[in-house]
Amino acid sequence: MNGGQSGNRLRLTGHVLANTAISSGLIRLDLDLGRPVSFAPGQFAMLNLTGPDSLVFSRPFSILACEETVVSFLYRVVGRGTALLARQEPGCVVTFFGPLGGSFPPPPDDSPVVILAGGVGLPPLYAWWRRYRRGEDRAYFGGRDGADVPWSLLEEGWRVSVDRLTNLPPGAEAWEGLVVDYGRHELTTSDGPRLVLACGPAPLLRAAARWAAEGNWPCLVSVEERMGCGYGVCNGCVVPLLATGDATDAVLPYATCCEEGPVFAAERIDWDAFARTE
Amino acid sequence: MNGGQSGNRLRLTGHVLANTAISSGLIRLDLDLGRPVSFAPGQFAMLNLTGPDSLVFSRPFSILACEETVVSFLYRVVGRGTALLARQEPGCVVTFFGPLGGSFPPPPDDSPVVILAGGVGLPPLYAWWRRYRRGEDRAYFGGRDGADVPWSLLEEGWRVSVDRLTNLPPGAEAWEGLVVDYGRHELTTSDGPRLVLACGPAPLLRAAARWAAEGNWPCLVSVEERMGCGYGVCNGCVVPLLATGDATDAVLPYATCCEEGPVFAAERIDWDAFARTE
Amino acid sequence: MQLPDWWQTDPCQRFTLGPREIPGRIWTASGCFGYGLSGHDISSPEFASPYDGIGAVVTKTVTPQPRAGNPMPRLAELPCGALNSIGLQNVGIDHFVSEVLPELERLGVPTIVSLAATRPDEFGEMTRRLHAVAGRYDHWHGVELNLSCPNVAEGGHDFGRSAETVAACVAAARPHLPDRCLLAKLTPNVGEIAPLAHAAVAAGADAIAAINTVIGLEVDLASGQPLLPRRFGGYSGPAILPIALAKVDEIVCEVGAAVVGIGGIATSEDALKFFALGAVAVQVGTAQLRDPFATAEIARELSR
Amino acid sequence: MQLPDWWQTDPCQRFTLGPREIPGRIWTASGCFGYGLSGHDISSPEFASPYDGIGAVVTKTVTPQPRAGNPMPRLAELPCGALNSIGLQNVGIDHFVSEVLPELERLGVPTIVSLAATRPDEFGEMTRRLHAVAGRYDHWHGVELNLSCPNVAEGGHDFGRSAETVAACVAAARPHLPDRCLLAKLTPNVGEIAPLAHAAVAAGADAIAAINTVIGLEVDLASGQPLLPRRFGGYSGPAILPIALAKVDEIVCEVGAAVVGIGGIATSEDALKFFALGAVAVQVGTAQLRDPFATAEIARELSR
Ligand SMILES: Cc1cc2nc3c(=O)[nH]c(=O)nc-3n(C[C@H](O)[C@H](O)[C@H](O)COP(=O)(O)OP(=O)(O)OC[C@H]3O[C@@H](n4cnc5c(N)ncnc54)[C@H](O)[C@@H]3O)c2cc1C
Ligand SMILES: Cc1cc2nc3c(=O)[nH]c(=O)nc-3n(C[C@H](O)[C@H](O)[C@H](O)COP(=O)(O)OP(=O)(O)OC[C@H]3O[C@@H](n4cnc5c(N)ncnc54)[C@H](O)[C@@H]3O)c2cc1C
Ligand SMILES: Cc1cc2nc3c(=O)[nH]c(=O)nc-3n(C[C@H](O)[C@H](O)[C@H](O)COP(=O)(O)O)c2cc1C
Ligand SMILES: Cc1cc2nc3c(=O)[nH]c(=O)nc-3n(C[C@H](O)[C@H](O)[C@H](O)COP(=O)(O)O)c2cc1C
Ligand code: FES
Ligand code: FES
Repeated sequence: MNGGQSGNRLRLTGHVLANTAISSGLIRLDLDLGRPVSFAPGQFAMLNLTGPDSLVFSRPFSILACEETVVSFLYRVVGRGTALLARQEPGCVVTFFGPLGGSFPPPPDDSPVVILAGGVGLPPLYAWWRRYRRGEDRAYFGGRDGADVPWSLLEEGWRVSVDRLTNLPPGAEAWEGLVVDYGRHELTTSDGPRLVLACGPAPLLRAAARWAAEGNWPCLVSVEERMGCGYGVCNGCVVPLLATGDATDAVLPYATCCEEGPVFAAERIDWDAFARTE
Repeated sequence: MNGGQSGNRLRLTGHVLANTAISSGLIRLDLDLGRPVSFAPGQFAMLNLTGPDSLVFSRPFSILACEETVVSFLYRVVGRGTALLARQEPGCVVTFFGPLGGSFPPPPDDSPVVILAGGVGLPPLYAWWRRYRRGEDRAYFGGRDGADVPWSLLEEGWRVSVDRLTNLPPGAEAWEGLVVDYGRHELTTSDGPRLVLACGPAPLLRAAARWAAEGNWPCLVSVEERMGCGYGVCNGCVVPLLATGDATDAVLPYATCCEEGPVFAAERIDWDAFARTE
Repeated sequence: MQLPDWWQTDPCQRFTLGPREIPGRIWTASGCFGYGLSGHDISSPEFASPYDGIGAVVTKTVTPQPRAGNPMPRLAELPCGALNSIGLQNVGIDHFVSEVLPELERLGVPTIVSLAATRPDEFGEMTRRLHAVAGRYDHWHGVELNLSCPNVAEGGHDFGRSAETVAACVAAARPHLPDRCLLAKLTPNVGEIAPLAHAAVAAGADAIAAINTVIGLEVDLASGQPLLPRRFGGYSGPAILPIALAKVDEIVCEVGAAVVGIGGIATSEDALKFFALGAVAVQVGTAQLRDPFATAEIARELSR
Repeated sequence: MQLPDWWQTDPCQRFTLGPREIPGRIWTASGCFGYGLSGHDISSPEFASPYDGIGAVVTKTVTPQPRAGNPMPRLAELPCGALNSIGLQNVGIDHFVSEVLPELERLGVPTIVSLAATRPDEFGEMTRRLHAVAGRYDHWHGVELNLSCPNVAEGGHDFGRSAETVAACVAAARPHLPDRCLLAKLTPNVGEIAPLAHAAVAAGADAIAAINTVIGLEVDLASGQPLLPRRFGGYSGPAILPIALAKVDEIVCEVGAAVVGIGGIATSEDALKFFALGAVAVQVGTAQLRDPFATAEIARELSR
């Protein structure tokens, strides 16, 4: 929907180069795909294991970076699939299918961008920041505490907030509170329009959407839904949209997260129907 | 049926001490059970893995030896379960349930014993030989070729036959042909009664039974059947018996391999009905 | 495991099922713990015996006459379950009443006797036989009518697929069980299980046991032929858990009957899913084959 | 894999099904490859496209009117399979005929159109619509009547459980498909599938597609509630393979109809098991979701 496909979707076999924790809760996976791959910030890939560990459904993960043949991800262990993934050692095979879905667009000429990333919502916005950041843009990251923050990724001007102001490494700075509140604390909606880009847990997205709406700012959010396929064929990942009056929308109020998303204009989403297990 | 339970059946958690090939096709597994276990030659245990590798049914393996808290097995990789087992490294957990089933009896006073063991049929008879062997008893082992034979286990007077007289280690001796033919070649049925004990693939058991019958020798065989439980509760492992005229037998011509077997008098088995995938 | 807040039951306490108190809610399933006699010489570091915490043992199904069962192979392991085609091998009701039941009593095994037959009156006759000796047996708590075995030619699974037959069998047994509970074990191999459950309850069953195995088939690739001699077998184990949960939910929601949940239980989490849907007890089958302490372990883990 | 001796078919060669030649025997299953349009920008080192070697794409089921489908969550992954409750979300026959079918033709996708409805005459009407434009579509090979979706309130799975309804739907569609093949996709959630298959064939179906998903339920342990909003869903994936094999065997043995086997196929071995039982073709569902090249890979591995 935003951005659109950047080139072909590829189904490749990757070999783990590194799969190591870069904070107390976040693991960085570097996969060598054997050939260069390009992506747009916000796109994701479906990953799976092979042999007896292979999962019935592949798992979606946003792309953090691509350097030559190596694609990187950042993830947290939350269930069976991510637990198995965390056990893969260098040399292990991980299947890769991507890049998939739409992306966060390049910055508009006329207004600064505010980035709000929470936890594993970092990859799309990290990639955007590295590629597009301008002087007037702002990037906020929210973590659980100082140990949870992947400081090594947040060097270039990121502002960090944490739920609990503990375990901060020496010299590191962080604001205590929610990431949206940090933004709200620093930026007033009366200073003119800003484009808000948000990715993270559903409460963060809702809060970002609400804040943007207050100032009448445009806001794009990247949402997460359970996925069966990742390439638009199962309709398992739909996001409820508000009717636009347009004929097709009226009967099909759902958009696929994997193909039409994962990036949506916040005002198009039916936040009431968007019930996620949070 | 023969021998009977030696003590209680125990469900224990074992830790792999060693799990290494001792011939081209045979792997020896040493499991530390954390407490001493005793067994009678011919008894077996049900083994299984834990966690995601755990198999729907545990797998039966004859006990090769028990020394203090360590129980040993000898196995060949034939399918999914044995392939997974072969991948367990020292320290891995393997569940043990045993000793189960009956056993080969101690030697009779009045006649010599002939042992016929084929491939992974070795453990029961290796254990018997170590425990009971007398001067007049004979033990024959049959392997595929010189590399397949677990020479280190066969030092004390075993005679070895191989299907193909290749890959023989220096100094090792073997007869070319089937193990029953080796016995037949050396021992004549006219020399008086002998007790034949056989364990191995079904064709070996059939041939042993036929040879013993020629000389009117008693013959005990240890048979293999697919098992669901190993402790007599599922009736999945039955061996077809010939009717004895006894009322119960007439209606239930099957005996459980796991509880009433695995050792049976050869003449009780209905060899025609005993159809195994060989 | 961390028990969820909604779970406040102690499954190892007595509970009432029809006219009877049953010692607990975690049972072994029919055909997966023999007649209940095979566990007494088995021990482990954690349990004195496999019977620890078990509310009842449902015996291997017993028929009016002894049955030899089906030819081998009778089992096929599959990636997420198993197929069996045992064919109700059993000693018959005479031998069961004269030899097995006294032994179960002597050993104090809480027992539910599973019965199968090809005509309703045979169920009446078998329960009458049990009733005649009931006074001697304190540990015999009831009968489960197996109206659902897929592995026998006559009767068996076609048999239990009509509501009339289910009702007739239950009605034949009920009068002989004045103070014992009566369960009807139903087949999942039907379009709707609720009408069968309704018929069973209307005819006097105290509870529905659901499910028996699902019809399945495995092919031996080398030969291209079915692996089991009778082609199909009964599918059990983890793979059927979601199917069993759906059937139990159907019965609870549409009939409101007491249900004993069976199918695919291998862990205490699996068992809890049945309780969440309203089951009053559960039975462990295939997992009990793999490990004689499977049921005992679930009972312990679910204890509050 | 090492192909067994009995397998001498090339599954990527044309074969005759009713009045039509179909490009091959390894198909994608309805609902698991969208409308068949989503694969053209996908590639891999081994395959130019996911369509390589695929005999036909069975489209997502299309209904007389567009359908929004069910609320989220619509999927639950299980240890050996998945539950889905998509609820036949689709664009409706009008949009399908005007927008999707021309695109499928332009891209040369061998297509079987899956249709569902709540009344037999609607099947007649939808096939009539297709027939009216048939001359333009060389790659449109036939229709699969989805008489078996468990995830819609009206029609759907109860609908396809009576032989009369199955016959009426097939009979309504047949006249409009003089030179296209007609499949009836049946539900496994019945006691016997053979009578339904018999009814379909007697009414003019060229083949039976079996099976659709099995009714299943998953419980969310924390809340103690079913995970899917409609409680149950359709169970698919490896766990249902033995069930599907049994149903296909029942149809082949008892009806002798041509069967397209579906259910749990993830590998070429799985597909071969259906062919061993006599299936003329197979469809890959859940595995195609996991990997867009799953079907292509099976077709390649089974090629002689
Ligand atoms: C577009 C997209 C991008 C994502 N990017 C990242 C990322 O960069 N880093 C990261 O750590 N996580 C990311 N996620 C979430 C990630 O997909 C889940 O954490 C993961 O699927 C959990 O799998 P599991 O087997 O460990 O969890 P389980 O809970 O065992 O999974 C059960 C099922 O639920 C699904 N599921 C569970 N949680 C989620 C979730 N939050 N979103 C979608 N499906 C879920 C699983 O895929 C699986 O099908 C992303 C999700 C989406 C949709
Ligand atoms: C009493 C007894 C003692 C045994 N002792 C030994 C031993 O000491 N060493 C050894 O290597 N093997 C022994 N076996 C055979 C061993 O149990 C099988 O090789 C093993 O079960 C194969 O498992 P799998 O998963 O690798 O094979 P798969 O073919 O994948 O197994 C599929 C199913 O078939 C069963 N099965 C396959 N082959 C056999 C077989 N030959 N016997 C019984 N069930 C089988 C498996 O248990 C499993 O349930 C013994 C069998 C029995 C009955
Ligand atoms: C080997 C075996 C034998 C069985 N025998 C019987 C039986 O005799 N009577 C019966 O009612 N059910 C029998 N069953 C079915 C089980 O009691 C149970 O209903 C079914 O296996 C599903 O539970 P599970 O998935 O926990 O095994 C048998 C199951 C197995 C695996
Ligand atoms: C996400 C999903 C959507 C499905 N949608 C349909 C459908 O629209 N029409 C239909 O006939 N079958 C549908 N099915 C059923 C499949 O076509 C197939 O019959 C079933 O999944 C069993 O095959 P499998 O185990 O290979 O998935 C769907 C299955 C899944 C998993
Ligand atoms: S995950 Fe299948 S359509 Fe989005
Ligand atoms: S394996 Fe269960 S009775 Fe022998």
